[in-house]
Amino acid sequence: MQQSRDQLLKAYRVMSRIREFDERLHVEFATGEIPGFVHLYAGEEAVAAGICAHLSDRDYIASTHRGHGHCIAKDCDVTGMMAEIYGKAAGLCGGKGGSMHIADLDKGMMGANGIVGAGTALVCGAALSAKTLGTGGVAVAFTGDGGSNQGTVFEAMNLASVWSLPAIFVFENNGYGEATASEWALAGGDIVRRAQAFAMPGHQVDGNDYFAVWDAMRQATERARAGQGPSLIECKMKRYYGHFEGDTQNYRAKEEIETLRAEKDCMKRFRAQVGEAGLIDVAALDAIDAEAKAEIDAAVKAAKAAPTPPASALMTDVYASY
Amino acid sequence: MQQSRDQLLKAYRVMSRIREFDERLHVEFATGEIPGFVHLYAGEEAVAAGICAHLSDRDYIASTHRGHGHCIAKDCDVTGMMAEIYGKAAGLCGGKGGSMHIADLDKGMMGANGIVGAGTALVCGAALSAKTLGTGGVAVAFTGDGGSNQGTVFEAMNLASVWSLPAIFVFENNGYGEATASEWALAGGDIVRRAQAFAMPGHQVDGNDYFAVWDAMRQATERARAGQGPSLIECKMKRYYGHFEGDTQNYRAKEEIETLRAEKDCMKRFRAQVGEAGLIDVAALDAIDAEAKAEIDAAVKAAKAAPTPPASALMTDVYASY
Amino acid sequence: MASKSFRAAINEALKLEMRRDNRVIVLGEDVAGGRGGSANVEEAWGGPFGMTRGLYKEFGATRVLDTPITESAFVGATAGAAMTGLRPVAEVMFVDFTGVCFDQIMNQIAKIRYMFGGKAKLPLVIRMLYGAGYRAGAQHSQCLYPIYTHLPGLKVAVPSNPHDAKGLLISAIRDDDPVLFFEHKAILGMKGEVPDEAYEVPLGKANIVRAGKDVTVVAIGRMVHMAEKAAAALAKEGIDCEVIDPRTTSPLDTAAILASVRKTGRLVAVDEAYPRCNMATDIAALAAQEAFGSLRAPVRMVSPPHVPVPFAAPLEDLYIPNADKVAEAVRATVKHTSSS
Amino acid sequence: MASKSFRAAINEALKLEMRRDNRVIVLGEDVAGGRGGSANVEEAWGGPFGMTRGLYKEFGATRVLDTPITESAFVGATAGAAMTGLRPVAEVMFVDFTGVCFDQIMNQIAKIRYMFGGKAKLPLVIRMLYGAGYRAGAQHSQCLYPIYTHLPGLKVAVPSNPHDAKGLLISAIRDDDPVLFFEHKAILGMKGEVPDEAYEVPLGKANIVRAGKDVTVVAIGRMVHMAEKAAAALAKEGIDCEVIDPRTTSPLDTAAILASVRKTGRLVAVDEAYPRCNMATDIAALAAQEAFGSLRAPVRMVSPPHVPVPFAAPLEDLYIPNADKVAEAVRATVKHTSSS
Ligand SMILES: Cc1ncc(C[n+]2csc(CCOP(=O)(O)OP(=O)(O)O)c2C)c(N)n1
Ligand SMILES: Cc1ncc(C[n+]2csc(CCOP(=O)(O)OP(=O)(O)O)c2C)c(N)n1
Ligand SMILES: [Mg+2]
Ligand SMILES: [Mg+2]
Repeated sequence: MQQSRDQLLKAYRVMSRIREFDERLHVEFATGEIPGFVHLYAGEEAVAAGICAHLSDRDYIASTHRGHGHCIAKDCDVTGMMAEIYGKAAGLCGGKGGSMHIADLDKGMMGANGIVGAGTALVCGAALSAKTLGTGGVAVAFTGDGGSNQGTVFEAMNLASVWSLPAIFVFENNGYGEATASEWALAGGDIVRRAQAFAMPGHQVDGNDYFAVWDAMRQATERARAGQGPSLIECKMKRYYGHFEGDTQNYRAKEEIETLRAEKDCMKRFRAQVGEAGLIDVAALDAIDAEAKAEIDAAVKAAKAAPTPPASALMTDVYASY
Repeated sequence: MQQSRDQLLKAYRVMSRIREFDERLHVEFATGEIPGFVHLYAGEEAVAAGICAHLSDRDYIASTHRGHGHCIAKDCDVTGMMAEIYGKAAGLCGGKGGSMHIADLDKGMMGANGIVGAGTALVCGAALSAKTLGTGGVAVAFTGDGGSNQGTVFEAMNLASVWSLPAIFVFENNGYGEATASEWALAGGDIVRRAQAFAMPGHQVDGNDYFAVWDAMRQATERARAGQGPSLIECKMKRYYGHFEGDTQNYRAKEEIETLRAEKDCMKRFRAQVGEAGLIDVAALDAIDAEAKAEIDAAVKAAKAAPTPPASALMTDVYASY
Repeated sequence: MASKSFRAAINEALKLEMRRDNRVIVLGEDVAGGRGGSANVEEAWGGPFGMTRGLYKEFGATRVLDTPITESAFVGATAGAAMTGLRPVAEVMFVDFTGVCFDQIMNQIAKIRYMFGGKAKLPLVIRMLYGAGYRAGAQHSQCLYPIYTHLPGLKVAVPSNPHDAKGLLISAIRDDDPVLFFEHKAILGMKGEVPDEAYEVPLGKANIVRAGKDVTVVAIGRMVHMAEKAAAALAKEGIDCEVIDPRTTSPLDTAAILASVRKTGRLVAVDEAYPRCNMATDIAALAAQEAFGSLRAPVRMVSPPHVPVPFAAPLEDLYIPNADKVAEAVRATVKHTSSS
Repeated sequence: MASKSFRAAINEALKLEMRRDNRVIVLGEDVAGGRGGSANVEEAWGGPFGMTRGLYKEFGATRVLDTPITESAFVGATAGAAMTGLRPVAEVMFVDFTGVCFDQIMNQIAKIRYMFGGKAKLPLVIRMLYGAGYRAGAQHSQCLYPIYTHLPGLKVAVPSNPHDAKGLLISAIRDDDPVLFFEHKAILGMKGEVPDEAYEVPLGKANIVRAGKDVTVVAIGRMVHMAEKAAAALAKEGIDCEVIDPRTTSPLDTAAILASVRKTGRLVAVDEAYPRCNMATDIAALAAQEAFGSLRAPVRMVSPPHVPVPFAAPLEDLYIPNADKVAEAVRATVKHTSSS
């Protein structure tokens, strides 16, 4: 563990806020007040936290339809996120994007994305900017196991390798693309074996283990920032909820989730790891959880109370000028 | 060499006809009488011949923009091909396709293709038909080194593997995609390393060596016909002419082509191989060359003399009914 | 005859055609569902919208094929399969996702028959959800059938009700040309009378939903209901609308539309698709060229504004053409004539 | 001022803008060319059509980037790069190839700004060859700008001559929105007067190519020349055409078109794109809605038939709208009025 107490507290705070955010959304969605499609990240927090721990505002990430965790880990404002999900004017995108399109370029967050695999190409561009403009930044694409099979994703990996871009391809292999198991849809079962097809280093890690993710990402960012080109990281873990809110999940056994929560949970694991190492006392972590709860609660209340966008907003922001 | 004298004569005949066809087109194109884009296959004959030696009419191939060799090896009528290239009514596609779209489904030839990489998806479908209808057939996609990077190609390899299709992905790594070297555009340099990314066997062979191609394809077809799924074959060689007719080729040294013709030529090599083995006398091969010359000459004369399609042809063949 | 939902009508059409012809196969992401998961696949999804539920159980894995999330590969595969003896019906969940397989539709499926000089037949169907109103945002709410209508070689069906959905889908499956089949996500639960047996609603034949003498209102897909609602309201004002549902945009039943315009002398074209180069312009231009002499007022187009589909509910509601906007357009055409 | 080809005008615009602003980069297949080959890359291709020749020599490998044949990746990369500080100009050789990167254009590039609530700027250009007449067959001869005109969030330029090509491309590069830039492959060698210095031709401003009083002829891209030729022939018959080149189809200079139609009372819209939901229908519908009261004859659309582009020369020649067909349409509108 090469991380300071502050780093560890920060990492736990990120995970706690993500967990609280999405657990709360699960509850709120059931009331029918939240419009559209919502995909929850609960269970995968260690990935977003471990990856983004190495990033600052000059670095970019491109996310997926399951993007809340990435946003929070990349330091997007949760009040703005919540308002966006509720479709309010105060949302990060003025209510025009919604859960699947939350973005905040000031934070280096290039958007959740409703198109599976699409963010990988955007990331090649952000990495090209970093390289061309000499910002020292890196760009990270999150993609699911299902998304890992999309043509654009392969093309982007090849391009990043050929152009030797400071790009990192993070695959969240959470076992399913919708109802379909990754072992079935992904020839060969593993995503990591695709790294060498594009001449880049590949890491496969337990996505429930913050430290494993963190360490793979440390190597990948070092390489990228040193101008040595892209890397691939495959993180394996499972989501706690359905593909989207409303999914009956009859494609997996109920016990699967119970076992996950009981035995694999990344936050419990983190607590155990830092506890064993005697690095952080439980009270500090409990306090973080309590803060996160309060913060998300306030965000939900604010979002519910916030005004919807004015009618005039329909026509703006299509073009810079037209 | 597990091939009979007849097989070998047939293979040489295929190569000879392809060579003569495209060498003649090179001459005829310069006269300005041939419309549109023409991409010549000269130098790559051993690939088409070695691959298609294992195929019959129940098997399908999908070709590329550089498709003449594949058509001839799959037994398309050269007179109809030539007429098609000249845009005549007697062409295999009634003059509506041209060089880049020659097709003949009766011969299992699913078309040359103007879109790089597109044929791989078509091949998944033909292989699915073979599997579903139990025809015992296989389906083969030809793709270039440049095309090997296209998203669709990766998707098709994954799909073929997941569905365990009788599909074979043949990559013609002829060193260039247009003016760009495959070593540059293809991360890692080799296509064969992508096979294991999709959990299929990969073969890398010298594309100037008919026997090497033939043997790799033997393994791939055996596997496919046994219901064991797809394979990948990478053939390495170089084209003798420019990317298209008219290409100044200032991206490669003149001597490269001279050396290729002198030292690597697949037909010379074949002659040496069968000669050393004492299998076939030179006279038999010379006779085949002479026949091919006469056949192509007749095809060119016929194509030039043939009538263009009638005006009414413009509107037909869009739909079966509308 | 029973009342069935749009969703059930689609499901029934698939089942009946699969029973009738074993060359018909269904493929797409999770059309079976649960493949490789820990639960019993027979009870699984049938797609996130349940459109294909029960097919896997009845027809098994050779005829109901789950796919990886690789639209380009599996949509292209429909062409290869159709050329070689199968009659595939692919599901591309949302039409918005056809962006990733557009080449296979535009350059392969639409053109193969012509490029081959007629020597190929491509009996395939691509089913897709489309349309706004689901709070699904800019990438999950588009119409896009104008794009496919633009492309020669494709047929395009946009059913507005359960009865037509079943009959058009059966026709599409039996048709020897590629058909793009559009299902509006906001009317999947809508019910209507649907015969139990198989029947065809022909491609290219419009439905006169409501006969009238004052104004012709041509509306596409879900917009037919907006037009009907407007017509009902206008009837109370003494304005008699003829509402036409073309059912397919390619081929388009131009004869039916023109006959109506020649009769009424007025046209309002209603389309949920983006306003530029859409079906409203296509139909308005048709009338302006072919029935100009009969027109007694400017044609009117009712479409959303030239913006992506917004997420926030009040904005999306403003975006979608509704009965009020249709009625307003009709009133304008009627007023124009009276005052001129 | 010197006479320069369309090709040279494009090349010059790229050079001047790259000199002016070092955030401007050029990328695409073989835009440098010869990468990794055995010869000197400085003298290499500049693309198969030579559009970017000389750029690599002047600006080097950081600003002129060859790409693998992966349009989805590099077109998508333009969006990522534009959002983060560069001003990329991508070349997708033929517009037909945008099939393989359509999602990146339709769902990413066109929508990002709106989905982000205006918090992103996408100053990027995608240059593409388009059009028939090259004997290049169905997959290399399409127009497709109606598809991109349909999509909100994109701007679409279709220059008809070298002067406009240079000025529009400079405007496009300086513009903060994504611009799809169409270059007709059959007029790359066409010459015209082109100032040496940088200048802008504004996006959204039509060019009245020829003033006239009897009929408004609106034509797109290469079709402007067919319209001009027709106008010259018709002038001898005493028919005075006003020929309008919109220059961009999105935004479209509707004011200029409508003003002309209101003056002449007649409209012929000429478009090389497939006839359904194309620019001819878009413009015809516009006039039928907004200038109906001024129309003295049916609008007329001149487009190819609803078929893919055939290969054989005589068929392709039949396919492409030409001056004769334009003239015939004009005569029909004029005759109509006189006889009514
Ligand atoms: C191109 C495309 N195809 C299909 C979809 C529908 N879709 C949305 S999410 C999803 C599953 C994605 O699975 P995965 O990549 O594993 O991500 P996860 O949901 O597991 O996080 C699918 C099929 C889409 N959004 N885009
Ligand atoms: C999707 C797409 N992009 C670009 C092109 C233009 N193009 C035609 S052939 C070619 C090069 C192909 O190289 P390769 O695959 O190596 O085949 P080769 O020509 O060497 O046989 C390119 C870029 C195309 N036809 N389709
Ligand atoms: Mg997943
Ligand atoms: Mg090559």
